[in-house]
Amino acid sequence: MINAMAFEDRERGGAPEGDQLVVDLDGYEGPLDVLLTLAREQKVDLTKISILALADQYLAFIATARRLQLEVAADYLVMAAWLAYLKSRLLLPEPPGPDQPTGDELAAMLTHQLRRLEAMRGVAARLMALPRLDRDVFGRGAPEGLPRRLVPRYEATLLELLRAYGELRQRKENAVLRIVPPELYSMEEALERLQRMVGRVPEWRSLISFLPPILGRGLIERSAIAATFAASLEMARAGKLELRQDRSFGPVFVRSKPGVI
Amino acid sequence: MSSSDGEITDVSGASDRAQQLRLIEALLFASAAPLDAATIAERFPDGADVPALIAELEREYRGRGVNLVFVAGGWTFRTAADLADKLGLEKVVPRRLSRAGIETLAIIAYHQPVTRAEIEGIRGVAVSSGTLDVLMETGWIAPVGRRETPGRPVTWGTTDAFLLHFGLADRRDLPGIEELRATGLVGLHPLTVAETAAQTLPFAPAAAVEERDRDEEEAEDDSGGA
Amino acid sequence: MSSSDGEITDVSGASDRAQQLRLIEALLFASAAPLDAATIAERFPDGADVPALIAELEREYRGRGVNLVFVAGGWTFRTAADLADKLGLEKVVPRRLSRAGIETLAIIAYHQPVTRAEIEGIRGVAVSSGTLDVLMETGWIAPVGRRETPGRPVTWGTTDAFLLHFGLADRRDLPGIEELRATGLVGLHPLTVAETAAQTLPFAPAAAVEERDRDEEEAEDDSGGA
Repeated sequence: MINAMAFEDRERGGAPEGDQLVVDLDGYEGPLDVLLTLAREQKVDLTKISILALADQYLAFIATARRLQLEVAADYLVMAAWLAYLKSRLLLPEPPGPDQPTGDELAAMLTHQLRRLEAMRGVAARLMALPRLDRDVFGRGAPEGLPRRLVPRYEATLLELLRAYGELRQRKENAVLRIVPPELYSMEEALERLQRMVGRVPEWRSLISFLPPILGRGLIERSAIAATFAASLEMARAGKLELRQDRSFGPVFVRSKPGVI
Repeated sequence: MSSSDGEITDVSGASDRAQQLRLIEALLFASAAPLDAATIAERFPDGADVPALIAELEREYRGRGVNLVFVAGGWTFRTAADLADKLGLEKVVPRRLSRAGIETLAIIAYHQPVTRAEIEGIRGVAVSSGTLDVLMETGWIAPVGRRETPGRPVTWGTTDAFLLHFGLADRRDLPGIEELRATGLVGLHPLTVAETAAQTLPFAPAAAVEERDRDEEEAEDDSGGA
Repeated sequence: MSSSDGEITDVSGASDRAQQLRLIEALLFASAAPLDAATIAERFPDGADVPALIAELEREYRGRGVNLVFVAGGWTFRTAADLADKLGLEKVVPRRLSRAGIETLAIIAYHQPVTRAEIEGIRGVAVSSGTLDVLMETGWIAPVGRRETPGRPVTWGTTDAFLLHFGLADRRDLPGIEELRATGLVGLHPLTVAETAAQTLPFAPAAAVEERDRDEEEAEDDSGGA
């Protein structure tokens, strides 16, 4: 069925004429192609074509082919039969019944088919006429190409960084055995503290004022008071301090022993 | 092209732009495939106006032996089309397509995605599987999906290789497609038209229908296996 | 196909020459291998001065993103050498730092300038050179000097890229260990009751105080040096 030469011929020289049509049935791409070729012979816009005349031409074409004993493929005959039917629909009054398309509608459909096929042939020719790569236009013969480099982008958040450092420090701390110092203020500490102050207290001052600056922590404060009191007694016994208490449970006062300075 | 910015080493505003142009030029020359503006823009983190730079480059190369063209969704350099005959560089002798092949290619290009039955409806004749095979071999068409109708037939469309070969920007860049759309010869309801035609017009004879069904099964096997 | 004189002869001298330049340009562009003047001259049966045309083309492309160069016995277009390293498409692959990496980075950030031996002392395990290499690759650390001790070991510190990445204005903005504790990033030691008290009482464990003081001093030293 495919006959490239016939196509090329027609592309160059337009449609083949008369007898050539009849004998060269194999040059056609099916009945629609024949119809289109015949339609072109009416030399009018396809939208204005006479479908009746076209049907007649086609039927005559097939009749000639058969008379010449050419083998006519079944689809050409089916088209002939359908065109004969279309012709009758166009010529006779429309039978009632909404389901069937009218003869005019069938004709319009055929016209659309022909126009579309013709349009496709037109754009096919335009498509093939485009400058083609490696035939009409050329890309760069030796493109260097664009190498793809994989660039790692490291991701870490500040939170991760801080957490890592925190865990590191914690790990280190956990690894060191640390003996927690006793929470009580020791006698030794109180003694040391008082001894540093000896000689600088000419006037009587409350023993409480010699306590280290302790906030809250009742137990520690009480241990400090006890330790400092015991230390003051120890230092009074050593002759370095004087103690005075005016009444029972009253505040204890302390001063440097005169002459010790 | 008349300007020869020989010494583009310092980065004052003007030569900065010249340097950007140089880089785009080099990129497009070096790349084997067309590059779109977005890909090019990746090289300019500081946000150069890549489309404007490309447009400038395109202007500079207009009328030269090599032109900057937009093909298959990207920019690429091509020898000027008018030099085709003088270059005599035919690298690939493209397989000569039959008339059926050319028409089928055009129908696929203009009506994609399109089923084989629809192609036959338009051409009024059966499409031999050989025709589709040859077109597949060119790499210009490929199965692109299935029509959600009974039988779920394979639909065909064109490829990037098709766009590259014919120098088309994209599938809407086909010659004459707008007129065809406007006149209803392409687009709108190709399916409806084809189906209506199949019901009312004798374009698909019984024998052809059988052959088509068989071929389509084969095509389906192919696409399924690919 | 090869002959082009038919079209060239009837144009004016100037555009004749321009046309010859276009053709040479296209030929050199499309050719897969460098072309010598003789091969090009074969396209000009009327005897154009091909070497002069090539020289003109070479001048026109000087300083552009693409140059016409003479290599391997022929002329060919090449992307400009100075742009070579900018042509590669960089594909960014996100990668996470290893545990060792992030810890080492943290130590460098907090203790800089710090030697590798000191990092190992703090981590309690050896620091592989791979870890430092990866950190160098991130651009977040750099050698900042040498410790004036035997062997003069390299000291490490963080970079501006580090500050940028982690959104810090200054290295001193890193929260101190006590702040980390306050936010729960450092868990409370089971025996830290006394330590907490150490903030207010003069009973603090001497060791802890000393360590903290040293850290703070170092941080101050660094920022002073930066």
